[in-house]
Amino acid sequence: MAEVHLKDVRKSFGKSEVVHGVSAKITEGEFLVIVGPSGCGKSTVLRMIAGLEDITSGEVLINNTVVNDLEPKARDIAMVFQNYALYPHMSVFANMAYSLKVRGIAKKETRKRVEDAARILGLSDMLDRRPRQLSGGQRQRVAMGRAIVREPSVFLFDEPLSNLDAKLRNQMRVELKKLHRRLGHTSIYVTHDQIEAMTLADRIMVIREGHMEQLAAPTEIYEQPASLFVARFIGSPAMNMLEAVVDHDRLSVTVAGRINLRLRRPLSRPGSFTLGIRPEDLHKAAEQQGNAFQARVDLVEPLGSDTVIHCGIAEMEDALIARLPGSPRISAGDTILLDLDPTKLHFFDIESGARIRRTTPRQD
Amino acid sequence: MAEVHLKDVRKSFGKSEVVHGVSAKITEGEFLVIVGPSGCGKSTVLRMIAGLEDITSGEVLINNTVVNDLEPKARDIAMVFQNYALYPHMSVFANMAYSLKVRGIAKKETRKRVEDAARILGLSDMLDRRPRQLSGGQRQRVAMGRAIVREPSVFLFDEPLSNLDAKLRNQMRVELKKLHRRLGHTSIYVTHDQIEAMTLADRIMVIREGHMEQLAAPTEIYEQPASLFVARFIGSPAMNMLEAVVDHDRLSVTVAGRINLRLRRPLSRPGSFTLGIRPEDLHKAAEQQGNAFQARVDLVEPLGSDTVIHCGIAEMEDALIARLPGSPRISAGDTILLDLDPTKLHFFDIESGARIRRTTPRQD
Amino acid sequence: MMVEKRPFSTVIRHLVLLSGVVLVLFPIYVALVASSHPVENLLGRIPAWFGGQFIDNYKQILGSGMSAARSAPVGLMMVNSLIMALGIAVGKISISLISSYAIVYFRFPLRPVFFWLIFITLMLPVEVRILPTFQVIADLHMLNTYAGLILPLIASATATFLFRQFFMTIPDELLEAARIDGAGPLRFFWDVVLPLSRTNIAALFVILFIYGWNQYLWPLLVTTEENMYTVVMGIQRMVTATDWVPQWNMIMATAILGLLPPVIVVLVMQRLFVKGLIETEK
Amino acid sequence: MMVEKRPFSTVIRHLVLLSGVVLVLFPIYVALVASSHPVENLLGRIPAWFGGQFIDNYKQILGSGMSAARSAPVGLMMVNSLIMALGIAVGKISISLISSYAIVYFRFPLRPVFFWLIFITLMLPVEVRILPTFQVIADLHMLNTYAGLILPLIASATATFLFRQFFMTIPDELLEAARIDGAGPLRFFWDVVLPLSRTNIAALFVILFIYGWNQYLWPLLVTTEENMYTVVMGIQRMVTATDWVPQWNMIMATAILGLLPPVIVVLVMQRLFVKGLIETEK
Repeated sequence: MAEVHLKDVRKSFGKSEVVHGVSAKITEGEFLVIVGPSGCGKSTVLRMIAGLEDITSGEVLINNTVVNDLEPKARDIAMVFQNYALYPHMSVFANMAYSLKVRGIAKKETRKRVEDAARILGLSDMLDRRPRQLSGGQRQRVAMGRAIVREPSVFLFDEPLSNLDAKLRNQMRVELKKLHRRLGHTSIYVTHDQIEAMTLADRIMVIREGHMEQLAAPTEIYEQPASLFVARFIGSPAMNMLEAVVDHDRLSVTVAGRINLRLRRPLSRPGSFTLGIRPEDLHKAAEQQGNAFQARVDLVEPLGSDTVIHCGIAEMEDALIARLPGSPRISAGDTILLDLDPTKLHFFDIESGARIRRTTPRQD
Repeated sequence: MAEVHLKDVRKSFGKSEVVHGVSAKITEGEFLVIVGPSGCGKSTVLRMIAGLEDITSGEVLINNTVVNDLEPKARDIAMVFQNYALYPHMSVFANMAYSLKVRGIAKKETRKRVEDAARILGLSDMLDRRPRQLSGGQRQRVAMGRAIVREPSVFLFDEPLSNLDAKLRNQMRVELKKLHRRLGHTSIYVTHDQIEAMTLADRIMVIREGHMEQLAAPTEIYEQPASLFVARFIGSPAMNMLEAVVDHDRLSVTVAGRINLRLRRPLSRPGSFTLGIRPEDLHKAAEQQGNAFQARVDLVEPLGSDTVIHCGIAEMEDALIARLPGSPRISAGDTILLDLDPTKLHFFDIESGARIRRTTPRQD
Repeated sequence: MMVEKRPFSTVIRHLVLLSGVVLVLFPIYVALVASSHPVENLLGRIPAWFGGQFIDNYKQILGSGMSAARSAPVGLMMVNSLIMALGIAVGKISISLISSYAIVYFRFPLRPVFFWLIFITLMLPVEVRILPTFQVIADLHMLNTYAGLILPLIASATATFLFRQFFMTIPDELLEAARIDGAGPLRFFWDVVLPLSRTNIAALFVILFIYGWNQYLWPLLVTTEENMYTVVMGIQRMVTATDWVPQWNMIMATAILGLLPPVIVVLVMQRLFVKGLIETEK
Repeated sequence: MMVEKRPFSTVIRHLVLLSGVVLVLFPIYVALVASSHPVENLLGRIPAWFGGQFIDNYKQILGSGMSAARSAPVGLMMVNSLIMALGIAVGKISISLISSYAIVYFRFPLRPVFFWLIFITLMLPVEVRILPTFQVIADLHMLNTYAGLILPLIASATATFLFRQFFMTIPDELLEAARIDGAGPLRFFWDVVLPLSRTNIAALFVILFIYGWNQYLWPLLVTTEENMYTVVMGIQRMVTATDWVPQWNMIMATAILGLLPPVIVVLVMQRLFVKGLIETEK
């Protein structure tokens, strides 16, 4: 186990910089998830830590040692790839044992380590098979096993679940989480899937176009997104965004020019903002009271457990998405009353996208 | 628009039968989704309707005409493929116009139809591009457009969204639903994704190993699954399954040998059953009362909007998954009280997997 | 890519590669030099630098041939070679396109048998086929004709096999989409398969043109009149003309001329050709 | 697959294909028949059925050669051909494996230049290279040696190009995984690239063996002693021996013998070979 320290790490390809200075300290045993849309530079950060890409400037430290100039094999890391990168001509055993063989570790010791890892991962029965005889989930486990037998200080994961189908992805995610709980390795995990990020991470690093937008625990990322981008990226269906004008009393809000709300705690400044509200924070109201407002139902998506309602407000189509529990009797064309909790509103600066705080910090 | 009628349709490859008699009547304008795990024969059913596979026995009728022996082009259908199957060397316009060109329709008419379809799909600006210059979602739209310009009686979809990433899939799903609302074509849609099935379908046909397990509206499928298989396949996280013994009074239930519940309405017969309960039908209870029981928290997956809790009961690990709203303060290792609503329980025969009715039908 | 950091091994790699290049380019340089000298300069060793008869040598060889070996003008030989190479390339591509389409897209009994028969012909040494074929051509009075030169060389399976391999990579759904769109087998071939094969056809054209251009054995058998000789035959005859000291300047000039058309074809088709061969870039 | 239902077109397709098969197999039949007759039977036309001298003819040609043409025994020729073909196949594969690995996996300045130079050599007609190469071999006193036969034919770029194409399909992640596992360039080549290339190497071996076996021009130049002659040369000499009526029975027997080793190689390597060529099944 080890600490990983990134100090203003940057990467340029030719003249274009793709990672604009990422700094973070990953503590021993922590599970850090780096998340962002494709092409945001998240994999590049991981590959710089692994030593598969040169670091243009800044430093990467593993266990307080600068590893910038070390070969991957000397960094005491293991990596799990998106396409598993198993050696197709080797058996499962040989795949898992390969790094030990290269390092010249005794056969007996190798066998013991591989068998231990196989037992943990439920692969004991398939050590003689070839990768192509395995299902996607099993290949994923072999890739994990190959990492485990090395007993590295740091585990790196590059979108390891994205080649699996939805059901298997859910299952492997749970397995990964249990494995981490059991082995307690320092782990850095790259994904574009916000659900993986939310469920696996001790802390999440959100990256957008090579910039770090937020680094915080999942609940904080979800409940207090630092920017418009984070707010929209984390959560599905995505957070609703509306324009809002806050009065000089910093408590009265006019949303989309027609809905009037009243906050309980004043905003830090008045003016025009982007207002965010998550779909599950909209509720069906029985009668016109409090903050309730009328919405036209454009589309109903029943999920069984919940129902997603796409609503229009006045002339605006697709203005809001609400997620209501169960299967309420609503169909397209209906007009319903929606209510919201003013403490669940998020305000963002229109230009910078930065979150606007309430006056009483840490309680908004 | 047309009616499609399947009469005991079967398919064998050599001696092995892969579709064991599917019968259904798809009414004009209906959106039928055929869902099942991969390899269950759902695509084969679709391909028999399209004429891409011979029908071994049974009949397919489109608009009351038996089409068993008609070539695909004579069946008045259009099909959207999983990998889009766009002609890579043709422009978007040429792709959409190709079927009209083959049919010898006048250039002016062709241009009008293609441009209309492009407008509906937001493709007007990219008619001159090649498929490889388009994103996945745009290719999907071109494939849709190619189907629309033919003005067919029936639209067939073969997993059209499964090559897209999660965000785009959600977005295209909504677009597809809106398009169907707007054009009102009879549509048959094959997918392995239960969310697509739930949200798009007027009715869902669940297929398992070539057998039709259930054909019903989404809400009915979710709330009254006809079998263990349907119950587990639809819904995510999947329905929890436990063993349950029902007393001779047909009201007292012992679950997993230690939890005692009392039903409000008696079951049709006593005995041992598989009991199903959906994760969202488990609630956190404040105190020991009613049906509440103790559970050990093995793993917590925060999703932001909800939290998925993997629970153990006594010595059973991973016995139950509960989905609780919001971010309750629960961590692995805690012991919590879970409560459930006895009207939300599902009973299945242990051997056949068939649903067991309550004595008062249609209200269980 | 593997990024190596040791400068020493880099130097060695460069030396190895450079010597490889020299080995390849040196013969061309020698041929160019030799073709610019009068024949007397070439009796002992080959001079190191160009002589003054460059234009004269080429003019003579193109216009009137090497009189000493009683050969035809190389200009005429080049026309013959060109007709033969074009005929072989175009003919082979046409036949193999059609037959591989039949093999891949039509289902008929014994299809695997036909596939294997075609495959086996790939393996037959030319020598085995060449004598009976000669008999047939002679019986049909096609000796000393372009048809006789070209036709027997068209019937080979290599190109069929390559097209089959390419057709296998065209997704099934494309055919299914075309069937639903109402296109029959011929239309699908013409509207979809042929345009998609464009780069493959170009690549194969280049290779087959060069193959045809470099044919030696068959033209030797089937032509007896000097005005049907090809360039490659011409070179061989000049070299092996036993009753005379070889005129190395003329031979080398002919070799350079024989090299030109393939190089021109490669340069002209380069863009398409490379596309057809290199589809994945690492 | 396109399922056609019209029986008429099926009949036509079968006829076309059958005639193709006959065209391919007929020459072999003719050769077999001719090789079983005494030479007198072959002066006019080729008989339709086998004669009685099958074993005698083969025994004579293998053991003592065709005396009339003063040729060496075909048995010796076959040994020469075998050594040459094996040498060329093994040599070409080794060299091109190594050089394509360098091109794909090492990053050095001018890498594209080297790639293009190798590519251009693909295009050079053999005739241009052959004379200067002959000079070099003669200067090194390698005429009439196996090394002289084999070495110059090894240096070609086709196989390099094919291996390069294959290496491009090996996913980058495999190299990256190996680097993290601690394997250097040589280890990666030996442990991963080489085993993965197994079927490709087998396919190429078959093709290059046949290529080497069928060589004609170069052996003709570089060998002057009869005991270094190859089978293909032998056939040519028998056919073109001008001072004698061609002994077609012996020639045909030699042709059949010359056909055997390639066929054996194909049959032995078949499983691997086909795997290497056909990777996608439709």
